[in-house]
Amino acid sequence: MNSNNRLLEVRNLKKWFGVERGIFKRSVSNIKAVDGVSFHINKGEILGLVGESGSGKTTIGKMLVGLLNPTQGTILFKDRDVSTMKRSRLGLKLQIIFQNPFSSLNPKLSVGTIIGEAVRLNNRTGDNKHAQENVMQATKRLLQTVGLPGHVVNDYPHQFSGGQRQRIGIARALAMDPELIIADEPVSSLDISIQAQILNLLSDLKDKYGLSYLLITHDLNVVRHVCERVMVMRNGKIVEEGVTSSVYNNPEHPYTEKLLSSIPELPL
Amino acid sequence: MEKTNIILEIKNLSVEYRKSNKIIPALRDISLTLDKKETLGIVGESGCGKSTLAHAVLKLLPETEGKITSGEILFREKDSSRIDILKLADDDLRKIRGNRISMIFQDPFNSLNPVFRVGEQITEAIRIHNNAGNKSKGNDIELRNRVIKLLELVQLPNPELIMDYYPHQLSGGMQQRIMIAMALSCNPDILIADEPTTALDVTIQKDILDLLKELQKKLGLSIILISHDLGIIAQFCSRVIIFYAGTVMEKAPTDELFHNPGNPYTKGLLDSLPGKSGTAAGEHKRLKVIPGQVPDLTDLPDGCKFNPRCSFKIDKCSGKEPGFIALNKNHVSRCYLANELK
Amino acid sequence: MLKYLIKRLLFMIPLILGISILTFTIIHLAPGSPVDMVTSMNPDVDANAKARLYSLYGLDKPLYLQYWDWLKRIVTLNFGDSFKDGRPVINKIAERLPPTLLLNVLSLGLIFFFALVIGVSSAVRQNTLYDKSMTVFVFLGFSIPMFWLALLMMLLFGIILGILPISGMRSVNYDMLSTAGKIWDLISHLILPVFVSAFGGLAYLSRYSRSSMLEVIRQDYIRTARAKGLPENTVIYKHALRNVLIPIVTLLGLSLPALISGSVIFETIFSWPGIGRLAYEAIMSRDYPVILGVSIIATALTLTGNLLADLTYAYIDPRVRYK
Amino acid sequence: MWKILLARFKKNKLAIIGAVTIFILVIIAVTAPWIAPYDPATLDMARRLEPPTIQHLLGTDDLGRDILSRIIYGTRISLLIGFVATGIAILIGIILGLVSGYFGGLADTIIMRLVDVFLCIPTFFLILMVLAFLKPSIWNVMVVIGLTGWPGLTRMIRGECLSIKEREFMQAVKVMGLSNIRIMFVHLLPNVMVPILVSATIGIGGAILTESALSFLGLGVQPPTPTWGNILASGKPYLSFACWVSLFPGLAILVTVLAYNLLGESLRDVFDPRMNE
Repeated sequence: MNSNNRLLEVRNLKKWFGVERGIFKRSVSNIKAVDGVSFHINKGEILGLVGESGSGKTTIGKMLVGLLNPTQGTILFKDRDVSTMKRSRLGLKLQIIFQNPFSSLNPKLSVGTIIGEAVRLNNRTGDNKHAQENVMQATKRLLQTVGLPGHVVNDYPHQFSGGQRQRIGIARALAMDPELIIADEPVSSLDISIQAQILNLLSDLKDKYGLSYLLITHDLNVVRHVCERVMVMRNGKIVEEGVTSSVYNNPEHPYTEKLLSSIPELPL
Repeated sequence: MEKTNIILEIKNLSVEYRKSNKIIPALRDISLTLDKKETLGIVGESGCGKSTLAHAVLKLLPETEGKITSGEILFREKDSSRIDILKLADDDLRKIRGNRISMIFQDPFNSLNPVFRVGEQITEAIRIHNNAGNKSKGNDIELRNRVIKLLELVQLPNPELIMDYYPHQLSGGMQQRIMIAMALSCNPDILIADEPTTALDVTIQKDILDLLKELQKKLGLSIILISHDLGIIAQFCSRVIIFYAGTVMEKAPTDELFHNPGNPYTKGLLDSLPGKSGTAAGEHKRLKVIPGQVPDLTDLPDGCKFNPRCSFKIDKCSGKEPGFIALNKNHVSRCYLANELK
Repeated sequence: MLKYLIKRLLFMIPLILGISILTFTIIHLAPGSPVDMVTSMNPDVDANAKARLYSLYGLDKPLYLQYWDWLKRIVTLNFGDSFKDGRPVINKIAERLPPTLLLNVLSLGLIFFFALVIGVSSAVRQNTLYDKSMTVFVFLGFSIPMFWLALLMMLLFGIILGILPISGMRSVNYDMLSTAGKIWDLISHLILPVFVSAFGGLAYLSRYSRSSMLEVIRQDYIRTARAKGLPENTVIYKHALRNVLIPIVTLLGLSLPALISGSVIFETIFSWPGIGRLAYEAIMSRDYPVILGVSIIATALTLTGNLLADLTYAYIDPRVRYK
Repeated sequence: MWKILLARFKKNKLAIIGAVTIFILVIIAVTAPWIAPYDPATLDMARRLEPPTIQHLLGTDDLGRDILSRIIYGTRISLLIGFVATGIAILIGIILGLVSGYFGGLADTIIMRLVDVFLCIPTFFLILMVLAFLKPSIWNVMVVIGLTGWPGLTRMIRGECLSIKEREFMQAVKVMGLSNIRIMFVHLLPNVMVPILVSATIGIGGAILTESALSFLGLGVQPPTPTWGNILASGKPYLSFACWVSLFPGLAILVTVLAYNLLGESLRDVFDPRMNE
């Protein structure tokens, strides 16, 4: 794999949460949420990150987009250390989609405001002649891209169903023209029939914009369907990593094997 | 179908919720039967009414909001007499609840009272149903032993210790085992499991479901397993009922449902599942999807409730709602085209 | 548990320091030196008292040193002597404290009991006429000017009906009464102030217990309790109530400052020989040492109340007890 | 969205009663010079402590002034104190609460310790103390009530912020790289407006009550400016034979404060119907 193709590289990433005790709040022990993780994501790739609750997968996602500071380790985005990038610049490259569509949109703001804000931010550095009207047009285009009619810009989040809200969240991420999207359990709180719609949308967007994804999930079926490569996480460490089909067919780590054998098989 | 084998029969059950002057038809005209010692699966998406059904069976709907508008829930007692749970007086209803029919819920942590020890919570159920009002010493020791036996039954280590724990001191999987022990404390005939593993990790989910399966064999339980996960249903249920928008779409034996679905909705659900074992991993082909959204119960379409999203739709689908059409003796589907889908 | 207690006590230190700074600041807020201000307005202050006051504050020293000296004195409970009668402030407070505690503990008990009864019963009958009347009733207590209610009560029971004493803690002939008579005398003096104080303090706690009851009865574990086949009374009064009680205990501690605030008003009206009235008299006659002493004592009382509430909370909530 | 709220508001009888009462009070305050039958300051020693008559609907006080007129003028002072004092408290509360809840860390620690300090001192006692040092003018009274009203509010706003901060939409805007000021005021503040509004409404009632208690104890707004509290206090010596002097201003306070409290409490239900359905 040539390194020009590398979009993101993570080296020995650690996040320890201190457990503070006593009046002087000294850390007496650490919860090693992420404990020395290294991996990379190539351009145009979907990398799966699976693990059970508490394995540290969400913590990795938050560190990548700058919501948490790593205790140790480096995150290189296109060979640049993200810790030296300003958050506003980083946001243009790396975006995140959340699990819960009901809390990922501000209930007090209209859809147009939520997405329009991202559109405006994105254009801040370029031409400033983007007037209100242009922002509105761009917002409507984005909504159509994610499969919603443009006229919903004046509606508020509570007027939408879970799947539709997830689409709005995706549109907000897209508005920043990102190259890598961290999708943290993007479908796990959606109904089965809606899950498939969103998974298809994500893969369409990948083809259309040449996006890459880090797909964080506990759902091994989703990973099997979507990801080219997969990492299995447990207790803050990556226990197995590889091409999805080979990991699924010949798991090497006993934990991966246990995980895979726990999926209820469909008689299909 | 052998009539005598039916332990629970629900006939034409309808439930409405009332919220700020809106009437929400949560369940419409549900009929189903549960055989002795079988596991019946109920599948559906959010808001389809599957949990409402579970609560309605024991009349646990929130008093001010939920109202059972019609129907019968017939429970066959050990002496073969049938009683309609909906017609029971409160005192008699309580003799059914937790005693003959018990339940476990989705979120074990919130389902256990945080301020009482788990042993106490189990004991309470036993005490209520055995009319063991006298708290004599011998009785207490007897009860304690019974609780320990139950905890052993659900395969918890160190039951003597664990029974004096508070819920927050246990992991999710252990909490659900406590819930199961509590549900089984009075040797019920029926166990209703409402999404019992949704809040748990996949490896724990497997342990819990295996435990339920084992207990069912051991104790001869009849189980209603409610889930949104078709995989779980496929593995643990002998028969499946598909819910959609408060009504039953299809009832069939599990194998038949998965291999020969008789309803476009069921077919759509099966097609939209990612990661089927047959497909090569990482292929990420587009999934076949059911278009549109899960319908709003206050604004249901005319005719078949699935018709706006259905790819097989014909004219009469939006006219009169179809009744059940039999594909065979054990397999019915609410679809005009039930027999022509293939 | 001991560790927790020590931790809590240690946390009180910065609080007390903060409060003492605040009090100290307020004294120096007054234009001019506090001594001049007092002495110019209060003819009772003689040269002696003035000198004492100067030494108490060490007014010639820099401000932080003044604070430090003052703090050292406060720690040894030396609040100086009252300007008014020259008695040590600490003695004055000591004799006024028991009546205030008696009054407040009684009304706190009443508030706790009735707030729970009203809160729980309204929650169970949510949106009925009963619930709505109780809402208006407790808000009436919350909205009524306490001193006005006190006046009306005095007018009605003391003057028009003449069945209850309207001021003080004891009748003039107290010493001549039998033991039973003494007890009744005290009770009859307590009825009006306790009622006024409790009625005013009822609203917050009862609304809180109502809404927390409403929240609790929607919890999954309540459904579990019903699914077990427990009678509704057991569900409400065992499973739900226990969970409602826990936060209420904490609030009880937190409502102390409001009660002490209230004491200032109704002790003045009912001429109750407590801390509140002492405070009012001191403020009106600008008796500095007493004002300071009372404010420190009131704060200490509040902190103790909070500590007790937290300890009770930790004791009754297994989630805190077994971490 | 507003339509739903309006509909819920209209259905809530207590809210309507509260709102209408407050509206009427504001009208009375604004039109006081026109609707008051007498000048509130005119003394008439010949007609001291007269019971309610046709000429003096609510009677006269110890200096022969018309009580109704004095209460009508008192409305102005009471409402003004309620609004200004609460305004000050809310402003401090919002700023400190947002900073504390949003930024956390050292700022949070300092602010919260400050709040603890203030919450441990009986507020009313503190107010009395300060007013004893300053001259109890109407401005001092308003400012002092306002300056002691913020700690509880700050703590509440901080709590709300903390829970909203955890919601994913807040993380999303952080990832987008919005400025902290914009996140705080555009994304965070609207989500804590409801509890603020409720507290503000109830706070106005509380401030009016506090002022009346201060006036009653002689440390509020000073006579001859009529406030409900000092009219009431002036009647205390004559309670047993001229109870109207104290009765009517007390009623005015009760009705006003009750209206604010009922409105505030109903607003909670209007905005957060979860509890009521």
